[in-house]
Amino acid sequence: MSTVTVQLFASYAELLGAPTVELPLAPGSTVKDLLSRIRSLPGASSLPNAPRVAINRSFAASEQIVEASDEIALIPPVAGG
Amino acid sequence: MSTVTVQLFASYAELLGAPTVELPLAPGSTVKDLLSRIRSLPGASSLPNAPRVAINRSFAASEQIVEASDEIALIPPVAGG
Amino acid sequence: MKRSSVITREIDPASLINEVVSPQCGAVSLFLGTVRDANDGRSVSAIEYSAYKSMAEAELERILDEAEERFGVSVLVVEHRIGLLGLGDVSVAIAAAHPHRAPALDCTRYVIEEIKKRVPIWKMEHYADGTRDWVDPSGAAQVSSV
Amino acid sequence: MKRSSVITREIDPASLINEVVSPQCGAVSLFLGTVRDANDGRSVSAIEYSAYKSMAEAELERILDEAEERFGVSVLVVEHRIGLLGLGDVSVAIAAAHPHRAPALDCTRYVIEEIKKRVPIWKMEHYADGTRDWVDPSGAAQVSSV
Repeated sequence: MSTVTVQLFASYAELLGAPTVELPLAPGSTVKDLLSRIRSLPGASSLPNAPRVAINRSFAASEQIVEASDEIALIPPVAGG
Repeated sequence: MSTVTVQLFASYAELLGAPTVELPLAPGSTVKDLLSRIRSLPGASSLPNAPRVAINRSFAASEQIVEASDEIALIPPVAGG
Repeated sequence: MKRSSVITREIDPASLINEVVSPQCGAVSLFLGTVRDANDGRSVSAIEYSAYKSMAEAELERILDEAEERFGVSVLVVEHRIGLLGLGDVSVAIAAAHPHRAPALDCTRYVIEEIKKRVPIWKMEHYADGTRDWVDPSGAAQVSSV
Repeated sequence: MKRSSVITREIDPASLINEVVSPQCGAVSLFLGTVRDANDGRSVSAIEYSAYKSMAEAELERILDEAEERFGVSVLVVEHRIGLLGLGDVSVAIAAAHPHRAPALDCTRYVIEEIKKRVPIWKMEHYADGTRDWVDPSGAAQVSSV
């Protein structure tokens, strides 16, 4: 069991009250597994059903395996431009 | 029978060797009539079959009647932009 | 605010942008036509633009009216330069602003396409080899020039 | 020459134009996004842009690569500003140059559409009545803010 840091931005950082959260990560965990762990955190119940996740600065599919060395972020609905 | 001045531009002015030509105009003449008169001028044989004509700064149809007071011009293929 | 003109001075794109930017519009689209160093495989050194100025301005005005009607764009400025232009010089500038991006982009494209079809402006290209020729994008018989 | 960046300083559209204009390209298309004074019927006083900067720059780079592949546009510059922007301020600028107009125009539109879909940048709108809110163009449940 290792630990990963998940970056939060904008409305999600506001919901969870912090710019990052630390989570335990079982070997072989997927993006989906990570999301269900996040959902159990205080404030996370207002997250949408399937928030977008980025691994190493690219959007990740829900079945993608998460490594302890990955840069992980939750991406709220974007509004650039 | 009155006289009208036809403005020529760019390649057409070069073909006919002048920026304007004067033509006699019978009452009731159309754009088409005017064009066949123009075609008899020296240098005009190289004009395309149906060059565009502008009457009073708008493109004109070949059946449009030409008045002596009209501002008349032959419009070579445009190349603005 | 709509405005179009055929001018002989240099076009300043920045001033056109300033003219159309406003807090009411979230999107600005600018198109610039510039003098290219090659055309149809020939090396171009300069382009001389001429116009039937009064009709060109009338036709531009009609195009802007159509653009406003089609796309709801009422903040729209067009300048077309004539005279002898060097490589890279701006020959035409179209600036459109709208609260939303799609109408601004659509409008800009419409205006440049219509200009190319029907505004009485002509170019004589000067080539690197010293020759020159009228440009005829319609593909009609080229009238050869000096 | 392709370049994109997420910056905090003011965007200068004229310098972007100068960066892309060249005698090899006959067409330049510039798109600007600016801060609008109203959104969804609410009166806006300012917008605060924030970003996941490293990913936003990576995503912009991918978009420019796609644009080059699709439209053959290799002269393409994008700047997105973050921080607190006032009304009329330029938030994003896209400048594309190409020998011909259609690819330049298509490319600009592609880039702005893709930015809006997938570059991790967010805006918090500040309203005239003192409230503020995250903008969610996806239409997902709005997270109400202070």
